[in-house]
Amino acid sequence: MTEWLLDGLLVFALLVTAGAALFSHNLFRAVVVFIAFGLLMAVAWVRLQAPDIALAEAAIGAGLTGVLLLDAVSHLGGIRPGDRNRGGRE
Amino acid sequence: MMAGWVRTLITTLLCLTLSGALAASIWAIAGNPTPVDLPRLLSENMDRSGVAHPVTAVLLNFRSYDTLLEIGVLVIAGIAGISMAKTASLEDPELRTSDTLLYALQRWFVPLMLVLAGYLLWAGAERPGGAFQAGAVVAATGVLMRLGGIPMDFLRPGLLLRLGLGLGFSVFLVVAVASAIGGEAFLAYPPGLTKALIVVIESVLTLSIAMVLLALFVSAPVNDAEDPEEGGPA
Amino acid sequence: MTLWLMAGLLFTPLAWAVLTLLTDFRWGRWVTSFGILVQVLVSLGLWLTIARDGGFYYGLGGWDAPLGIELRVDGLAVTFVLLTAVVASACGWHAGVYIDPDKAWHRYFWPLFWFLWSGLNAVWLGGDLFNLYVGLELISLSAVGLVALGGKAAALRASLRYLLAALLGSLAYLLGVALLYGQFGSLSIAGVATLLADNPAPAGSGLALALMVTGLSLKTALFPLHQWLPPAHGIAKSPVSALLSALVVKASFYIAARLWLEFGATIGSFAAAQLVGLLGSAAVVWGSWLAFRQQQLKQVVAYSSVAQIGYLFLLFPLTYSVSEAVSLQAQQGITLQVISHGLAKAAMFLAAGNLILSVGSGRIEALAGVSRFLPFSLFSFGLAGVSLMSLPPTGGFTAKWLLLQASLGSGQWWWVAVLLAGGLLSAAYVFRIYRASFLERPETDRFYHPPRSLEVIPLILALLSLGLGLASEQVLSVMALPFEEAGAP
Amino acid sequence: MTASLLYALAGAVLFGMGLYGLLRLPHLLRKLLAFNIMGSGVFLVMVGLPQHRGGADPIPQALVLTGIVVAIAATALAVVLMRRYYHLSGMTTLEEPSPEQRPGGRR
Repeated sequence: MTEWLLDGLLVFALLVTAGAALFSHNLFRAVVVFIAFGLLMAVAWVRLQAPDIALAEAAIGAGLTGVLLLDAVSHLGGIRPGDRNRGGRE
Repeated sequence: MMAGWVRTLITTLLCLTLSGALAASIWAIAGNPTPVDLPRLLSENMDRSGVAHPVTAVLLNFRSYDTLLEIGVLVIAGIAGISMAKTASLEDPELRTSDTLLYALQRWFVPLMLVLAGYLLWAGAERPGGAFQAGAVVAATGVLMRLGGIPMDFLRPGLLLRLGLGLGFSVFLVVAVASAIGGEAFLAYPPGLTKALIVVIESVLTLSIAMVLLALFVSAPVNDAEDPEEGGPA
Repeated sequence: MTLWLMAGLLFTPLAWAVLTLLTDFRWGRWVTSFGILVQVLVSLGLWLTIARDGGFYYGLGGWDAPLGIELRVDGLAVTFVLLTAVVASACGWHAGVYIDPDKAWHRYFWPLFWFLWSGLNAVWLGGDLFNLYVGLELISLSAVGLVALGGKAAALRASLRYLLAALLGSLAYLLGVALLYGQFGSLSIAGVATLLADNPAPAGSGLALALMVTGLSLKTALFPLHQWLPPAHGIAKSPVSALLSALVVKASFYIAARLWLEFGATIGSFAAAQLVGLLGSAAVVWGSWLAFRQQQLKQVVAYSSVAQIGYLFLLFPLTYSVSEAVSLQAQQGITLQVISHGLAKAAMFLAAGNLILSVGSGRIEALAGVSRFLPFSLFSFGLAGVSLMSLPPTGGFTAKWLLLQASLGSGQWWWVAVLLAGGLLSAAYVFRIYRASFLERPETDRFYHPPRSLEVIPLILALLSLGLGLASEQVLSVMALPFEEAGAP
Repeated sequence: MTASLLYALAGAVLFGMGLYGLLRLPHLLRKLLAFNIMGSGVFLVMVGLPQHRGGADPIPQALVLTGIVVAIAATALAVVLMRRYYHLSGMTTLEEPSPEQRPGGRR
């Protein structure tokens, strides 16, 4: 039962973070949430008995992609995070 | 031209329908057994694969052609990335931080992460881990070093960088062709040498993967190199 | 022997990609011309082998189908391999003269070119669903890199659009692969087809096929998913445009066609087949009309690709629940259409590049008077146009003739209207360019004259496309039974 | 119903969400996030669906590893292109600066 609870919560958190990464008004926050999404994915892979993918997701998906995107946000969206609202929905 | 909200509505409906249909299909498929039991076939052939970890066996033996092409994709991204980089040097002094915390972190982290990468690479044959994970960790170390301002002269888009980009790929290719000279098919490792060859390939792949990812990270700042459009003002 | 031919096809492009990565543009040109020679010989050799012995399956790494990756080497695959060798060597040769060797970033042209070539070969020969995905990504990313190489803002916008469209298409395809693997537990196309023939169409796989075909149509730029194509093909350098229009879009179509012919009979439906055919017809009409309306020469050629791609999708309705003979006719017609459009469109883009180089502008009006001083390039452009208009004796004509017969034979006469309208509309846009170039200008020769080799290459391609109509018997006979099992080893 | 199937169904939802984002969000970085979310959805279906029946299946796991590397390559390339595009045009969306240049071109 607790396992089901854990899986249910994890899936719920995945969907919420994915939604937040897409629709949050602040682009910087969106990327941070996306990194959190990547880490949650890594946990999901552990639950799916795929430790290889979990390692890769943590290192590549959350780590490198995150750094790459954060770096891009600071250049594309003005240097200071938060002072640019154009990144959200129209 | 449709109004914005109409298009949003249509797209929303489309995505909802697709997700629903997808979920229904997954549900329907999940009810039937598969006619082919590939995992069993895999475990029957594991002892001929040279490694003990099934995922590594699939990646570097049974489906090694996928991996070869996949490294090609990575190298392409690296090439396209450095083709847009500052031509003189990929070093960007602006990016260096004089953050003492970062500096302290890095003194501890860099060796630690390199050790971790080495472990991942070595573990790949028996346990979860392998070239991709190790390469990503090495690349992350490089990103950290770069943010900390350690000069990385080898990242100029010179011959050395290009050699590094191509190295893992070339070794893989050479093994593929060499195995054909001795054996009966491409990418068919000669028996007895399988494990050694896989380890060699994984090691150079780690290096190349790290190099490509790092080059892509570092080359993101752009140069002013541009061509006039065909027929446009020169 | 066959082993080495296969090696030549799969591994020399990859090896040459690495070699040219280490050289600059001028050295890369020499290395490339040697590589082109090897590729042409190997492709020709494999084609002759298949013509003599028939097709076979080739398990890479010594592992056979469900576990390993199997390549499918049949008449159709080697025909496309040969087409790739012809078109890509022409484009490579042209690019070696056309592209400015002094720009530092052009050294990256050759590795991308070779990676593109290896991706194409991997797709023609691929028999494994996931391996085809990797091959597609290899093609897409190198094509995007080629479009973006040294480009300005507009080129980057076009390449970003292209990249996003291509990635979306690949993901849809991959999702279909995931569903099929979940359903059958196998990734080999032939294996899944056998399993499908035994089982009645199981629930859930219809969506898989729909996702895969939709994703691949997006990558092939089927109307109304074509909007990424004209900017990307129009703004790339001419040899790159030629590669993209002649070969790259065909790769995703080839996979879609293979999937349809293997799985369509069991999990397809009449409505789906008609829908795809309808979209293809819309592409023919709408693409030709837009081509007629463009102001830029290369945009005309790019929109003409949208129209010509539309014909290919007539394969779907013309092979669904029809007699064996009609289906074969349709397959042969489509194959000829792929080949003749590949040759003609490459010739057209290369000739357009020469014309733009000479008049110094990409606009159609700027062509006025060019006919007196650059007859060669204009002639190649026109010859290729004749094939697009499908006048006899070109390959385009034979292709449409076969399609016409297949439409009538299957009772789906409504496609005949599309075939006729498409020919007339393409005549309209080709003649529009001719008219512009025959307008007299009082001045004397004010044009830059490109090197002769630049003018010869499109002429050769255009002549080949013309000659294809005369040699179509031979070409089709090698494919004996296209898309069919050509005898397992 | 097993946990694997739950993750596969979540993958279906993620695919739909990502598709919406890729089609409708104007900012290029958002499109890239959406692409990555879509990719994660596909990978979850790829591993979750076959594992619903027989426990851990190393083959889709290996495929997903390959897929992740391809996705990071595409993402990194897209970031480089975007930054250069921004550098040259100051834009972060794909909108055309002058729509009248594309007669009849539906967007």
